[in-house]
Amino acid sequence: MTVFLIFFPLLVSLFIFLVRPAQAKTIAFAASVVELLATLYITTQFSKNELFQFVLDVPWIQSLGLNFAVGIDGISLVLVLLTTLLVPGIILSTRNKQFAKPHTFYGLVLMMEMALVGVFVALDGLLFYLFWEIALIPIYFICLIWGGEDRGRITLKFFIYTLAGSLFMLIGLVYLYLATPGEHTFALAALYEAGQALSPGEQGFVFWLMFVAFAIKMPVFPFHTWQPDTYTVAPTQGTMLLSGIMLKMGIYGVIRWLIPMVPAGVAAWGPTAIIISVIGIVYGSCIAIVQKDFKRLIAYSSVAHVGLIAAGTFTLSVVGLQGAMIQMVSHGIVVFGMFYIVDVVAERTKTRTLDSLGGIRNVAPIFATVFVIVMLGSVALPLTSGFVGEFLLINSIFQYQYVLGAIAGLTIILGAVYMLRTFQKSMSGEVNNVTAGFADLTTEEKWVLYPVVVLIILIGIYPAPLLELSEPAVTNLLKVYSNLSASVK
Amino acid sequence: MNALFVICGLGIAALVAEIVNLKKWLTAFVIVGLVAAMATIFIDFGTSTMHFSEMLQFDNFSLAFSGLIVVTTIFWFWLANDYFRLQPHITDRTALVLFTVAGAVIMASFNNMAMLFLGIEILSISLYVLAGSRKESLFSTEAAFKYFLMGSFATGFLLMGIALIYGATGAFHLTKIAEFIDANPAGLPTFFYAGILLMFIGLAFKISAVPFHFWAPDVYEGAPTSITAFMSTVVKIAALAAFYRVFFIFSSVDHTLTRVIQGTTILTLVIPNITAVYQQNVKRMLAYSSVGHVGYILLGFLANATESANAIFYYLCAYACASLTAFAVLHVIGSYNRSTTVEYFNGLFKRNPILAVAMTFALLSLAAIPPLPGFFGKYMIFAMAIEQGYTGLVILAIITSLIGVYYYFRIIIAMYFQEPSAEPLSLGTSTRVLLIALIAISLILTICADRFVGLVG
Amino acid sequence: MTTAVTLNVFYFLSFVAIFSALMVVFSKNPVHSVLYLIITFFCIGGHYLLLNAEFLFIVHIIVYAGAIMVLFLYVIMMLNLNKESEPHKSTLLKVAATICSGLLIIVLVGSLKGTELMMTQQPADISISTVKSLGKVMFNDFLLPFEITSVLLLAAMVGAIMVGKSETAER
Amino acid sequence: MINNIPIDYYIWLAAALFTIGVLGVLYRRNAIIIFMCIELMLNAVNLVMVAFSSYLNDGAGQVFVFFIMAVAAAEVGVGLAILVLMHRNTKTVDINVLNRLKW
Amino acid sequence: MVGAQLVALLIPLFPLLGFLIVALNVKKVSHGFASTVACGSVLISFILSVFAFVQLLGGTPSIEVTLFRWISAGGFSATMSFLIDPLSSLMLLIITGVGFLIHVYSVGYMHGDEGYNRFFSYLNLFVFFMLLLVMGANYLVMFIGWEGVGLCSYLLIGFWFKNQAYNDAANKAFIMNRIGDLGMLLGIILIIVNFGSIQYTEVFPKASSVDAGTVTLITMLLFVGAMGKSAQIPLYTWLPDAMAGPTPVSALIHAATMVTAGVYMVARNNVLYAMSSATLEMIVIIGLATALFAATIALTQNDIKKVLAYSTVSQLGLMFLALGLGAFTSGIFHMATHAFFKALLFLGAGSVIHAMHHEQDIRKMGGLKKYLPVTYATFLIGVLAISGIPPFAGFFSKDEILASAFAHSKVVWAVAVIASLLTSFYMFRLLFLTFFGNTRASHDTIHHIHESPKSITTPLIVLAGLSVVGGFMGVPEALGGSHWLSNFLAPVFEPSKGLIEAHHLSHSTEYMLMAVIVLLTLGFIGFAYSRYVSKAHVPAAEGQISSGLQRTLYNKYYVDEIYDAIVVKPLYWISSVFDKVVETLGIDGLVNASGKAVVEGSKTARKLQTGSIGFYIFMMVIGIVLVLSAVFMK
Repeated sequence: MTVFLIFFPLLVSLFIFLVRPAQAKTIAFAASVVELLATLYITTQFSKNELFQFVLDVPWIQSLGLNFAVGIDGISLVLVLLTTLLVPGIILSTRNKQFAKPHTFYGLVLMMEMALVGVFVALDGLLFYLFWEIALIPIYFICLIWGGEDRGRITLKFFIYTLAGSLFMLIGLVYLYLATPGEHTFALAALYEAGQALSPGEQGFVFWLMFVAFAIKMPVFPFHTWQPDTYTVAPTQGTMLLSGIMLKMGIYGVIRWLIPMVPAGVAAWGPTAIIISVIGIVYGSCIAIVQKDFKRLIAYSSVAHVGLIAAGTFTLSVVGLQGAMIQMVSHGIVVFGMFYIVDVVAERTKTRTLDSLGGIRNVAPIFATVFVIVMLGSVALPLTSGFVGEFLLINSIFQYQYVLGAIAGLTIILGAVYMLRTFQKSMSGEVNNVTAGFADLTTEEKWVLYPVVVLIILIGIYPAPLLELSEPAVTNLLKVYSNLSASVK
Repeated sequence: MNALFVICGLGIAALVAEIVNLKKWLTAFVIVGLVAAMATIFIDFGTSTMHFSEMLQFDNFSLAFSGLIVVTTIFWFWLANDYFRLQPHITDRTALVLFTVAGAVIMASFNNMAMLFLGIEILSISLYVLAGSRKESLFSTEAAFKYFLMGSFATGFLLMGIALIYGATGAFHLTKIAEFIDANPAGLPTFFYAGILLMFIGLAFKISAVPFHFWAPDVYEGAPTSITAFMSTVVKIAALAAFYRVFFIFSSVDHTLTRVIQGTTILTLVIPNITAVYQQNVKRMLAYSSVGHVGYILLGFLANATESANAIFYYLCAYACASLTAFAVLHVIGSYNRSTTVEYFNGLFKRNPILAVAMTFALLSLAAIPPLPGFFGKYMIFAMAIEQGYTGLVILAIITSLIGVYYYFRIIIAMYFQEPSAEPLSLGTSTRVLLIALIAISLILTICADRFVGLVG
Repeated sequence: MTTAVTLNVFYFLSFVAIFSALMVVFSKNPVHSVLYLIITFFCIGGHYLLLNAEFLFIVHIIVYAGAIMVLFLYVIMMLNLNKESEPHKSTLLKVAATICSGLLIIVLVGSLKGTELMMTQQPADISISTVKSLGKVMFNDFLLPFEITSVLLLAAMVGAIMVGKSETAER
Repeated sequence: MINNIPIDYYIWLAAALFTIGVLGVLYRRNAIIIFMCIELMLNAVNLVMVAFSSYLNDGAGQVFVFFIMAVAAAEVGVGLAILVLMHRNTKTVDINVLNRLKW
Repeated sequence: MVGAQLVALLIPLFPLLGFLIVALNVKKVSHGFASTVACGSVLISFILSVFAFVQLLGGTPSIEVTLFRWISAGGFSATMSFLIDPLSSLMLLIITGVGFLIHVYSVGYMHGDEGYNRFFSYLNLFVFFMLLLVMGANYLVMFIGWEGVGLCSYLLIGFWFKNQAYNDAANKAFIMNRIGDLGMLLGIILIIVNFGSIQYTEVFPKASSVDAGTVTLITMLLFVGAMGKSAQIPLYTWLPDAMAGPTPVSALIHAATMVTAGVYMVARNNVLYAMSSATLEMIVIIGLATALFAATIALTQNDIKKVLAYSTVSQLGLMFLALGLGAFTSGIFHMATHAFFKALLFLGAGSVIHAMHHEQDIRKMGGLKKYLPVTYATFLIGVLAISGIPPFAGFFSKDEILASAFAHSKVVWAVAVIASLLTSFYMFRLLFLTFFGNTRASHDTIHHIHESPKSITTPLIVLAGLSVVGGFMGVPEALGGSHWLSNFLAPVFEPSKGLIEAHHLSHSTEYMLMAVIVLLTLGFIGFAYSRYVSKAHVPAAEGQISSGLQRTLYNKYYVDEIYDAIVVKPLYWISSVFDKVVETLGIDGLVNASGKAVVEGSKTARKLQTGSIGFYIFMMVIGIVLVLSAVFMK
C-alpha cells in the first residue's frame, strides 16, 4: 500500500513525460485524486494504537546498507495526508494558465509528490536521504523553467544552499551508520540505537550536522535567506509545494530523525535551537510588516510561523509536538490558500505590489470574504485551524520558559499587524484603475478555495481526529527520547 | 588475457583494412570485435590467473577494469563515428585507438613494472598522435606537443622510480616486491621510498593529479572533442587502475606516501573545481571537472587502499557513463558550431529536449545528485573516508562538490532558462539511441548498484 | 685492472659525462648540444663496460649514438636550426631554473641513502650480462614485454607516419 | 672488479645526470634541446638500472634497459614528428610560442 | 434539567444560525428577511435566556453542558462546554435583551445602506461570540468569545470599508485587543500549568493551593486582557476611534456589552483576584486613573459620539475601581445599569445623527428638542441616569461604588467623586449644546430634520424605562432595599468573600455621602446650564483654542501621538532595519559573498594555467621537490 503511494505518482509522471498526452493536466489531477483516495483508505485501515503499519522492507543496495524500508505511523500519516491533499489543489491551481511544455510541468509535480511521500514514509536513513534529495530536483526545475525574472541565479542559490545542508546531514547519517553495531545498516531502529550509544560530545556533533540541513529546509532564521527570493520567483504552484509541503520535511526530519536519534545532542543543543527559532519568529514577522510585495510578505510570514513550529518541536513535550503536527497541517492549508489568493490577485491585476491595489472588496466580495477567513486562519483566531496549533505551540514554549513563550506569543500580535495591513491595502478602500475590473471568483476557483475555507474552520472546531491520529506516535517518540537521554546522562 | 590479444589483433586488422579496402565496414567490425573481447572477459570473470611468467595478472580487478575500458570504448566508437567518417586516415586512427585500448588493458592488468611501463608508453604514444590528429588546427598540434613533452618528462621520473625500487627489492614483479616488503618490514633503504615517490610523480601525471595536472585542461581543450572524450574516460580509467595496482602494494609500507597523497588530494579537490567555475568553454570546464573527480578517487584510495577498489570502480563506472553522455552532447553541439562555449547551450531544452535531458542527467550525475549513480560513487567514498576518520577531508570534498554543482548548473540554467539562440539541431537516429542508451545505463547503475559494487571483490 | 685504476677511470668518465651533459644544456648551438650529448652517451657506455654490461654497451652505442642522435641531427638540419636561433630567456627564469634543479639534486641525493641495506651480494659472476644469459632472461621471463614492444613500435610507426604525412594527398 | 666501486657513486652520478636533464628542460626553450635533455634523463635511469642489475647479479635490470631504449627510440620518433608538424604550423621550435591554450 | 441544558445549547445556537442564514445568502435575501432573521434569532435566545434565568431563580445552582473534546494534547485537554450561573445568566439577559433592542433599532437606522444584510450578519455573529464569552465553562471557550467579539468589532468598525480612516480605526482596535489577548492567553496557559485544568469548576476550588505569587502573575496577565478589551489605560485609545462604526455598533459593542467583558472576566475570577491584593491595588489605580483621565478628555470633545465614548471609558474605569475594591457586586451592578443608559445615550445620539444626516459635531447642533422630542426626552433620562441623579439607575450603582471607595480610602473616594462630577458636567454640556439654545445647523438640514421612525424610537423608550427602573435591582439596605442583586450573585462571589475584609459604613455616613454627591452634581449641572444655555457659549473651532490646558485636553493629552512615537514608529523602523540592513547586507550578504568569493577565486586560480609549457614544468618540478622532501619527514 505504501509502495503504491510512492510509485503510483512516479509511474503516472513517467507516463506523462514519455507519452506526452494532450490532457496532461487532467491525467495528473486524476492521478493525484486517486493518490488522495488511497491515502484516505489507508487512514481508514490505520489502527491508532500501533506504531508502524503497512511496512515494507526489502534490500536494495546491501553493500551500502541501503534497504527499501517504508512504513507509516501517525506522524507520517498526517503529513502524507497533507501532501496528498494539497497536490490536487496545486494541480487545479494552475487554472487556465497555459504553460510551455505542460506535460513536463505536471510530470514534475507528480514526481515531487512521489518524493515527498517517500520522505515521510522512509524508515531507512539513506532512503530518507535519497527521497529528500530527489524532492529537490523537480522543484528546482519547476522554479527554473516556469519561474519569474532572475530565477536562474535565485534558484541556483536555493539549490546549492539546500544541497549544502543536506550533504551535512548525509555526513551525520553516515556517522551514525558507521556507529551501528555489527553489520552496518541504516535501519531506523539501528540508527536510534547507534545514536544512543554515542558520547554526548559526538551526539552534539551529529546534531548540528543534521540540524543544519533541517533548519535550512524549514527554513529557520538565520538559514532562511534563500527562501523569500525563491518563493517570490517560483511559479505559484512551486511556491505552494515549497511552503505547503517541503517546509514540513524539515520539521518532520527533526521529529523523526533527530530527536530520538541523538537525545543527548538534542538535550544539549535544543535550547539553542529554540532560541534561534524564537528570534526567527519576531524577525520574520517584523520584516513581513514592511514588505511591499504581497508574495514576499507571505514568504516572510511563513518564516515566522515555521519558527514557532520549530521552537515548539524542540520543547520536546507532547503538547509541543502535537502542536507542531497540527500546525503543520494548518499552515500547509492556510499558506496554500494564501498563495492561491496572491496568484488570483496577481493574475487579474498584473501586479503584486500592495500599494497599487485596493478596494477589491467592492468588486469581489466573495473573494474578499475568503481572504478574510484564510487570513484569520493565519493569524490564529480561535475556531480556525491556526489557533489550535499556535495555542499548543505557545503553550509548550511558555511552559518551557516563560520569557521565550511571551516572545513567541508576539507572533499573535505581529501576525495581526502585517496581515490586517495586507488586507486593508489590497481589499479595502476605494477601487482604483488597477482593481476596477476585478472579477469575483470563478467556479473553478471556488472549487479550490471553498475546501480550504471549510478545512480551516473544520480543523479549528474539531481537531480531535487529527490530534488523536498522531498522539500515540508522538508519545512513543518522546518515550524513546526520554529513555535515551536518561540512559546517556 | 584473450581480450588483450583480441584487441591487438583488431588493431592490426584495422591496418590491414587499409590495404584490402574495407574502410566502410571498419567501425562495425571493430565494435563486433570489441564485443567479442568483452565476451572473453565475461568468460574469464571470477578466475585469477597469471600469464607469461607473471607478467600479467588477470584477477577480478583487472578483468572488471578491462571490461569497463572495453565497454566504454564501444560506446566511444559509437559516439565518435563521425570523427572517423569526416576525416582521413580512418584505419590509422582506428588502429591507434585500439592500440591505446590495448595499452589501457595492460595498465589494468600488469604485474610487472616492465608491463606497466610498456602499457603506459603504448597508450601515451598513440595518444600524442591522436591528440594532434586534427592537423590543420593549431590548437590540436599544440595540445599534442604539450602532451608529448610533459608526458615524456614525467616518464623519466616514473622510470627512475622503478629503477630505485628495483635496486631496493631486486624485483620488477609487483607480487615479488610485495613479498619482499613483507619479508623485511624494517630493512627498507631510504632510496626505496624515494623510488615510491618518484613513481607516484610519474603516475600522478598520468592521472592528472594536481600539481601534475597542468597539461590536462590544455590538452583536453585542444584535442578533437571525440579524442577528449576518449582521454577523459578510457585513458583516465586505465591510469587510475594502474595507479591503484601500484600503490595498493606500497600503501602498507610507508607513511610518507600517505602524507603526500593527502596533500595531492587536497590540491586536486580544490584547485580544478575552483578554476572550473569561471570557464566559458564547456569543453574546458569538463576538462577541469574531470581533473577534479580524480581528487575524490584519491580520497577514496587514501581512506582505505585495500577496500576502496570497489568504490573506485563504481565511481569510475558512473563517471564514465556520465562524461560519455556529456561529451556526446558536446560533440553534437561542437560539430554544428565550431565552438563549445556556454552560449551554444542556450535554450537547448526548447530546441532539442533529448539533448538537454541527456545533458541534464550527465551533469546531475557528475554533480552527485541522488539518485543518479554519481551520488552513490561519491557516497561510498565519503562513507569510507569518514569511517577512517578523514572527516575534515570529507567536508572539504563536500564543499568542492558544491562548487561543482555551481558550475555544472550554469549549463543547466543555460539550457532551460536562457532563450534559444539558434535553430534546433538535426540529430541522427544513432545519436538519439546512444543518448537514450546512456541514460538507461545510468539508471541501471543506480537500480542494480549492488551488481557493480561487488564486481572487483 | 686494479681498484685504483678502475676508480680513476670511473672518475674520469663521470667527470666527462657531467661536463658534456652540462654543455648540452648550456651550449647555444643545437648542433653542439647534440655532439656533447653524444659524448655523454659514450661516457655512459663506458660505465656500462665498467659494470660488465658489454652487450648493453654495444646496443647503447648503436641505438643512441647511432640512431637517436642521428635523428636529432637530421631534424635539426631539416628545420635548419643550426644557429643561435634561440630567443633569449630572462635571467630570472634561468636563476629560478638553477635553484629548482639545485633543490632537486639535493633532495635526490639526500634521499638516495641506505644502499648498505641492499641485499648482500653473492660473489659477482660475469655470466649474467653475457648475451646468452640476457637472451634467456629476455625470452623466458620477458617474452610478453618483448612482443608487446612490437605493438608499441608499430603504434609509433603508424603515428609518426600519420603525423608526418601531409593531409593534402587525401583531400 | 665492479665491487670496488661503491654503488652509491653510480647512484650519485645518475642523480647528477638526471638533474642536469631536468635543468636543461627547465633552462632551455628550444624544443629539440629539451628532447635531448629528456633523453639524458632516461640515460641516467638506464645507468642506475644497469648498476643495480650488476650489483644484484640479476639480468632483469639490463633487459629492462633494452625496453627503455626501444621506447626511447619510439618516443623520439613520434616526438620529432610532432615537432616537425608544429614547426610546419608555427615556423618555430620555441616552446613558449605555444600558449594559445590557456586559462 | 436536560431541558435546561438544551436551552443552554440553543441560546448561542440561534444567533449563529441567524448569522449563517444571512451571511451565506448575503446577496440573495431581501433586507426585510435579513433583519427579521437577525432580530428573531436574538429575540429567541433572549426568551431562552429568560427561561434559564427563571431556572436559576427556581433554585438551580447552575446549568452545565459539555459538547465535545476540543483540543487535547498530552495531559492537557480542553472541552467545548458551557456554564450558566447567576453571573452569566445576568450577562445573557443584558446581551440578548439590549442586543435585541439594538437589532430592532438598526432596522431603522441602517435603512437603505448597501451593506444592510452584511451588517445584520455581523451583529448576529457578534452576539454569538459574546454569548460564548459569557457562557464558556472554561477559559478557552471564553477566549474564543473574547477573540471572536474582537473580530466582530473589527469587522463592524471597518464596516464602511471604503473609508481608509475607518479601516485604520478597525485595525487599531483589533491589534490593541490582540495585545491584551496575548496577555490573557499567557495567563490561561499559566493556569493550565499550575492548575492542570481550565474548567472554572476545577480551577477555583484549587485556588488556595497555589502560591500567591503565581496567582498574582496569573491575575495580572488576565487583567492585561481586560485592559485591552475594556479600554483601560494604557490600551484605551482604540475605543474613541472605534466610533467610526455605525452608531448601533457603538451602542451594542462599545458601550453595552463587549467592553464590559473585562469586568465580567474579573468578576468571574473573583476568587483568584481576591487572593492577590497586589493585583487588586493595580486595578484600583488603573481604574481610577482611567475614570478621571477619560472624564477630563471628554470635557472638550465636540463629536457627540466621541464624548460618549470617553464617558464609557471613564465609567468602565469606575467599574474596575469597584472590582479593585473587592466590591464585585457593585461592579456588575454598575455594568448592568451602564449597559442600559449608555446604550440609550448612544442610540439617542444615533437618532440625532440620523436626523442630522450624519452630522456629529455638536457645535453644528443646538435647539433640537423641538424637532426631536422623543429623542430629547429619552436622552435626558439617560443623562440624568449617568449623572447619578436619584432615583435613576446610575445613582444606586455609582453610589455603591463611591461608598466602598470611601470605606477603602478617602483619597480614592475623592478622585472618584471628581470623575463622576466631571461626568455629569460634560454629559449636560452635551445635552445642552445639542438640544437647547437656538439651532446652529444650516437651513436645509433644519428643513429635513424630523423625528426618527418607530423602529428607532421604540428601543429608546424601552431603554429609557430600564434606565429609570434599572437601579431598583440593587437598592441598598440604607435606603430600605434588600439589594436583590447581591443576593442573586452571592453564590458566585461566595468563595472570595472570606479573602477580602468586608468594611461596613454606618448608614448615617452613607446618607451623608449621597447627599454630598447629589448636591455637588446638581451644582455642576447648574454651572453647565449657565455656561451653555444662559451664556450660550459654544466651543471654539480647532484653530482658536486659547489655553494650553484646553488644547491638551482637546487633543486627548496627545496620547495617540505619543504611542505613535514610542511604539509604532520604532516598530516600523526596526522592521525596515531588519529588512534593509540585517537581511540584505547581513545574512544574505554573507551568503552571496561566499558565492562571489568562489567566482573571484576562480578568476585568480585560472591565471595559474598560463598555457606556457615552461611554466607548467616549473610547477611540476617544484611539486616534485616538495614530494621528494617528504622522504625526510619521517
